[in-house]
Amino acid sequence: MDECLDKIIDNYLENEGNVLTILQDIEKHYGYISEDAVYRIASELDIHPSHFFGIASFYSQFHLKPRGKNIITICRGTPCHIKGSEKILGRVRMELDLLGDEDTSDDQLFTLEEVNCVGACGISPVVAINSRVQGEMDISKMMQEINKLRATD
Amino acid sequence: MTNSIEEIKDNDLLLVIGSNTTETHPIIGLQMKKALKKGAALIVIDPRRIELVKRADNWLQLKPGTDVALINSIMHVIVKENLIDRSFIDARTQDFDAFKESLSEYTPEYGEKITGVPAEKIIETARLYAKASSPGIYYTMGVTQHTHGTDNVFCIANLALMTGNLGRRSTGVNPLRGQNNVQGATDMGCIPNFYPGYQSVSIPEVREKFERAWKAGLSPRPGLTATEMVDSARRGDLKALFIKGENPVLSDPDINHTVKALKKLDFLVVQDIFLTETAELADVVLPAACFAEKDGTFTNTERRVQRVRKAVDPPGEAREDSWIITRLAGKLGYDMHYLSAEDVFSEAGKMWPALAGMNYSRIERKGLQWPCTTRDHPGTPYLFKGGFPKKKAVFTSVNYRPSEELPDSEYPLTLITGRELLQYHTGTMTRRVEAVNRASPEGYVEINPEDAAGAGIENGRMVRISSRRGSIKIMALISRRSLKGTVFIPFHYKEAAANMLTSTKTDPVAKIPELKVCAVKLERINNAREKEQV
Amino acid sequence: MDDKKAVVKVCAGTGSVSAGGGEVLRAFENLSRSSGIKTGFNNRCMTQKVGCRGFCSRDVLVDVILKGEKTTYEGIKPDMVPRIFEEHIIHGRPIREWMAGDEHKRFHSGQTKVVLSHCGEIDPEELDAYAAAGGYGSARKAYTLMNPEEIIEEIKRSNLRGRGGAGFPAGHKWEFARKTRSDKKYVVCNGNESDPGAFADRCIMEGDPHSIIEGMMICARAIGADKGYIYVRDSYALAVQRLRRALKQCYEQGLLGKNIFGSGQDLDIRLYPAPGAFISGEATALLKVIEGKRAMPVPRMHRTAEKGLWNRPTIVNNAETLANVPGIMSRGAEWFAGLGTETSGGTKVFSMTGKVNNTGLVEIPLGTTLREVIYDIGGGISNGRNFKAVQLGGPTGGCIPESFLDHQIDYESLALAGTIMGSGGMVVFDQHTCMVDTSKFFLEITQAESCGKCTPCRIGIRRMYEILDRITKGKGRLWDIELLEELGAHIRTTSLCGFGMTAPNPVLSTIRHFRDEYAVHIKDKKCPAMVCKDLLSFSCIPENCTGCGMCKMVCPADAVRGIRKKPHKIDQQLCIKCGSCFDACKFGAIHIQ
Amino acid sequence: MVNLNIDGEQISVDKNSTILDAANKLGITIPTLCHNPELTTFGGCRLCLVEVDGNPRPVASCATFVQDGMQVRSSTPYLERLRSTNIELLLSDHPNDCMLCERAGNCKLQELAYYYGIRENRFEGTRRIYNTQDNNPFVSREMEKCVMCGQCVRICEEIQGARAIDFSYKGLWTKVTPPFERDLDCEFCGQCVGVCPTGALTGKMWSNKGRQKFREVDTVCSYCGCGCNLTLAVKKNKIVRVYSRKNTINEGMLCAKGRFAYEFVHSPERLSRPLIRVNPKSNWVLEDSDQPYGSGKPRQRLAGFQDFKEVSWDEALEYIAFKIREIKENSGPDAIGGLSSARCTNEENYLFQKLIRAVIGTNNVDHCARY
Repeated sequence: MDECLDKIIDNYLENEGNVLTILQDIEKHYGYISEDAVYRIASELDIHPSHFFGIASFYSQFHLKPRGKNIITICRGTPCHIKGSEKILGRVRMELDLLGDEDTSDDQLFTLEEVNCVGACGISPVVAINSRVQGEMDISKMMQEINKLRATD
Repeated sequence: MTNSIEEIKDNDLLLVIGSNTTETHPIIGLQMKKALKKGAALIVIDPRRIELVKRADNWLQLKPGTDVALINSIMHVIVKENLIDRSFIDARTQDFDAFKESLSEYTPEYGEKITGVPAEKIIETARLYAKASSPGIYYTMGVTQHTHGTDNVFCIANLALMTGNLGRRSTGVNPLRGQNNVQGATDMGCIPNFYPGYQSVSIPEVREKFERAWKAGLSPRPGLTATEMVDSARRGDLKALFIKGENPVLSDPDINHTVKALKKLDFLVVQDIFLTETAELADVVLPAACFAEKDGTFTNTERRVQRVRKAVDPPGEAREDSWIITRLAGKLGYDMHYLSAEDVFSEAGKMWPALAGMNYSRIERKGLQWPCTTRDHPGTPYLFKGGFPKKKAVFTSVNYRPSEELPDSEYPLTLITGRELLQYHTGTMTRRVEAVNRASPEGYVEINPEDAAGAGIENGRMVRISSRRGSIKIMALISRRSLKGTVFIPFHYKEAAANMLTSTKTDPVAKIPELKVCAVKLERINNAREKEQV
Repeated sequence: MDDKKAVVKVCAGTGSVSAGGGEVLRAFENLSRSSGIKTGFNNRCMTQKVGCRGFCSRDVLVDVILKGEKTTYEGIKPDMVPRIFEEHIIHGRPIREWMAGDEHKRFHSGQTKVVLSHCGEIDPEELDAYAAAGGYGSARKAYTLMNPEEIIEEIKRSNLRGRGGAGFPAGHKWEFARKTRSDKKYVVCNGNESDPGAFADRCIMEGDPHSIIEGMMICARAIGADKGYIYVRDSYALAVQRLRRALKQCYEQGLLGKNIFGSGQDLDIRLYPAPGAFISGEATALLKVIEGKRAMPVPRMHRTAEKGLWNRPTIVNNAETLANVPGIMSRGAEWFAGLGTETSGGTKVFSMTGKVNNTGLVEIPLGTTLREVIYDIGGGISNGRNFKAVQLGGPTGGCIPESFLDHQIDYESLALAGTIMGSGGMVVFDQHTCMVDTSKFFLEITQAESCGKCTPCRIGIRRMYEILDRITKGKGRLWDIELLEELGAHIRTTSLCGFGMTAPNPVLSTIRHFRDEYAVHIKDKKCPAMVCKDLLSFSCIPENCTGCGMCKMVCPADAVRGIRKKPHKIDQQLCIKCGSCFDACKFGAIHIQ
Repeated sequence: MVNLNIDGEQISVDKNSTILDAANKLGITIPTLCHNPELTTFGGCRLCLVEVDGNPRPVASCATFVQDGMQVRSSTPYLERLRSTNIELLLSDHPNDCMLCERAGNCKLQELAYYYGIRENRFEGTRRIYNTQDNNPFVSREMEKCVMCGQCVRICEEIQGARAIDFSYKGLWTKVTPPFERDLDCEFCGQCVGVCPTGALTGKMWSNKGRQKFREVDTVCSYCGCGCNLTLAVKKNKIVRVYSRKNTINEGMLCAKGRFAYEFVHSPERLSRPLIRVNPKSNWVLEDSDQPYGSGKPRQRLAGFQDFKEVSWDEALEYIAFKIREIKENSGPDAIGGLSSARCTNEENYLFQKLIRAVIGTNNVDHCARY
């Protein structure tokens, strides 16, 4: 953990970094914006932590809570919407038993996310499973993928 | 202060010595931040990594009590690099050559050896200060509460004089007063050697003037300072003491000494708003009114006299101090009769020309800064514009003397005492505010991580700190704010009173106790909480 | 191109990579290597990765160039590679049935490739390839033969206008920055590409990164900047990777750094990969992000060209705008101006998606009509349905109905039609699209993406979304259309930045052109396009139902009741109106009302 | 200097002025929520819109520099409708809490709603609802009432330099928070409370002490030497809140002590009658006295009081006069000393040293200048 922080701080100092780059590094290393990491880096660099939170909470890309083992990202861009991404989304939420604004399944195996566009509109609807982009998705393909991931756990 | 608070923002360099300004004078701190925003340079001279250090261009982390050596070596560099203001020195000062001579041994390297501040930083500071066009020096008790406090102040004055950095807007030497009306209490003659307006009690003509006005015979002997009074009481010479709105038990050094002295008095009167630790030792306690319950004036650190107004009635039979004093004078057979607070104010103005131009209606909306000699005088935002009162300012050569009590093998650490942001002084007021107590509930000793590791102390643990005079139990706060080898304790907390430890050694001239340097040791103890867990 | 070699080009844009482009490329490489051992054929065959070719609906696209003759294959999967290799490359017999057909030709022949001319043709990862195509010649010319005023004059004459949306003339912008004195100036490439659905900038950054760098170099020369930033959303992983590589190559070749082309001028360009947020594309917000702050726009009391990044003169140009610059410098302002209309020169890249036959990137000269784009290049509406509307300019753009199809595409006429050029998103809707639902969809995005600073945008857009939401749920009130119009106009008038000023566009434009559709939703509680599911009901037509059970199987809510081989029933209480049964039924037995 | 015309009145102002500055100079009031001349321009509330001839859209007067020959209209039915709609939007995301709000009667939003006569709201919809309480001791933060004027964020960063709070999240859910929505943990200067135009930020100690019909008394802070000007709001002989006016030497800024630490004035522990010792001075040791301060107990029940009895003023003063005379006679005036107070007024200090010098006859008078 400490080594990780040192690396992030070094990267900041060497590469004209800023709060955003530090947050990107924290997200990369921890998988979410760890409060503890932010506070420690903030005190090390004398930058107030509020600066970090203001930016971290702005972007959907930064996660303020730890996430599941597998990340399912459903594209909600215009073309995907037209081609039925909402149906896939609803079905996955049901499958993972996500209620209200929950995004991570109780077994911490899956986190479901929405993204505005992954830029592969030609093959919509698009779903990224652990950052692997898969086009022309439908509900049955989606269920197969989820079951595959469950099996490998 | 030679200058006004409002001028701070136009400094192009701030030299802050022994002042944790953002915590102890937050609003002056804001003006400093304004100056920094406008591009001013900041030099901080402080053993602690105070908040201002974060914004400083140069931080000189000196060993406590080595100020003279540090400033002398800075001045050595200024002389050596010929950054002095020759025309100012010639026109407005005297004794420069002898003074210059006295600096010769204070090379930056010698300075480094004594203060622990790298020579380059000393040189850089000298250049920054001497080359600035409107630098301001700011200091508080970190400079004065030493056995060589007067020397420190002389050094600072020398520094400003040799560079001609006095007597201009946003340029000067500014001690920041720590209490709302220290300036006023001193102005009004609550000091043993001066009548109101710094008029010496030992000059016969002055004395006669006051005797005539007050219709009473006055003593020609300068009196005792507060610290001397306590010593005198302990010796048994001083028999009676009348303390008004002070809590020397907690604020004076070496509490055991103070308590013994006060107990030895035949008669102690304490007039206050709460039953303070000092009042508990009194023979008579008189209930006074607080600031919101009376009319009058306060004089702030920039010499601005401002109106205090009564907002609420005092509780029960508590009375304004002026009511109490005049009644007591009456009982003692002296007729002290005033119609109002302004009546008293105008009498003070008659006795001291610097105040003569003010009356309540002139300061109704905005206060005036003394000197204000006539009714149309606009007040004086900064001093020494036209010259010094004694025509020529004198350079005073001073030599470095170590503090009285240095750390040794038995007491290896240096204790610094001071204030924190939320609590105030002996806590008489702030510790009766619930919100403040929630935010700053207990005393602590700030320990450098290395020292803490050496003593096997974790953050939050109760420790015992002892000096030759006493010892206290206190919570450890491990922090890089403190220099290795020093610890810091705020003196607000009676249950962990820093002044149990401090020494009563004083400066020979100003009689200021050396509250910023004494030797202590640190031990870990098993605290009660821990025992319960076991 | 040496005609002795066979060259295989595999499309390597994001769309293609997700469709298996990487595997296809590897299959070619492996075959080439293994066959090389056997036949010594290796030298004649080289494989290249090339950038996006724009025709994304037919990925993976593969070009085989044999003896100077190019054959394009479409829809290639890795298992198809051996046959191509065997028959085409070794034996010189192209495989006809896999070749891209008329659609492919049509898609490309209607276009005028200027910005995209390199994309799909040269290897974006090699500086040499770019240089071989004339790259950095314009920059050399700008640094060695021209003075800044001449460059600005050239850009002004070319009528190049900002491709990021507002269409401010680039030359004028540069002139402001040129004329402002400062110790430091900046040039910033805006590669945020806020608009979900648009991917032109991404394709340029992936397919021709050097053209952007060269454009920035020329701009830096013109305004006197010595520092540049390429702001790109970090989710464009490939673009980030290619730009990083391109910058590294430039530094290695001395094209960036100190004393460029011996001119005495320095230029340092940094890549700034930032998380994507819609508002980051707004110039003042983008600059705040580079300064390390929240992406919140600030009032434009000064032009950014005069007081931008850290209060210094800063040119913020869109990636596409900058990529146009080298071409203008090499082929001349007159050529570029001649491509477009009187007021805007050059071409514009659109990302055409939605219900058209051919989706993908389309580069057309400004002044082309929408009909030409949608019907000639796009090949018309898919599944033989009817055109309903086209949305231009992304979530803050407007919808244009059929009556405007013959209008020219340029900044002025689009504004007249109630939309904006934006960053070139173009979504085509057919008759099965509900315009209320579409508006609601766009506002759902914009209400969440508002930075929250100004009142009308933060609260107003959310309120518009809520009104649309209740309309699509059958709870609309009679005065809601007027309320939307008033609120929309209010937000447009009073918002702080361009985002708020354009965010009501989808609603205002659809109300303008499809007012009846709103009215039907509100008064009759019906969705004519059968989209708003709260206004629909699904039922089973017993005469058609064979009781096959498909609907029962797919229903996620267990709302279908019935026993095998008997007509089924849909429980209206349980039905979540997902439409799965309708899709699954092969007998037309599901009725939607 | 630049000449322009606002609402038919000609004015000449510095070229770096905004239209709003010029209007203020003319005494024309343009409503704002986010404008603060001490802080950087924000341009968020969109209330200060004005019409400028030649501009197709109204412009924000706080963020538009004057230009020579500008013709400005600060109030037209069109502008007033835009302003009214913006207020209506703000109110659609604001709790209906004026009945209990500490700022009722002193709230800019309430005042604007009143001025524009907004009762029905056409835009009712989702409101931000926050359930978590901020448990810091000083500042009550009801962020549902926040209108996102950003003055608190700016003053915290630009004046106080603390950056304890920032905007977080986005869209309707944008909120001003401490990092990670923890409890506010800062210098508690309350500068944010001082600039908040609504009831979002108030002093925790203000609550339920009364919110209107204050008597305002201008005075000076009794803590450090800065001499900040305070305005005490007094109701029923109690200080109920403290603030500072803008045109003071401290420019309206205060610190935590000046702004929030006034409760001691009304502490039940205050001395209210003279006391005379009846028991001998005990073996008083500091460390073992664990009587905490601020226990809230009336003074009679505190330890320490049992050694004293309450007496009348006359009795106490007679006793003191008697003892002083006695000691003066036996040991001379220099056996008596007086310690005055840096807490007290100039007048009291003057009288005190006069008492010691002229009445008792010694120069043994000092105060705590040295601590």
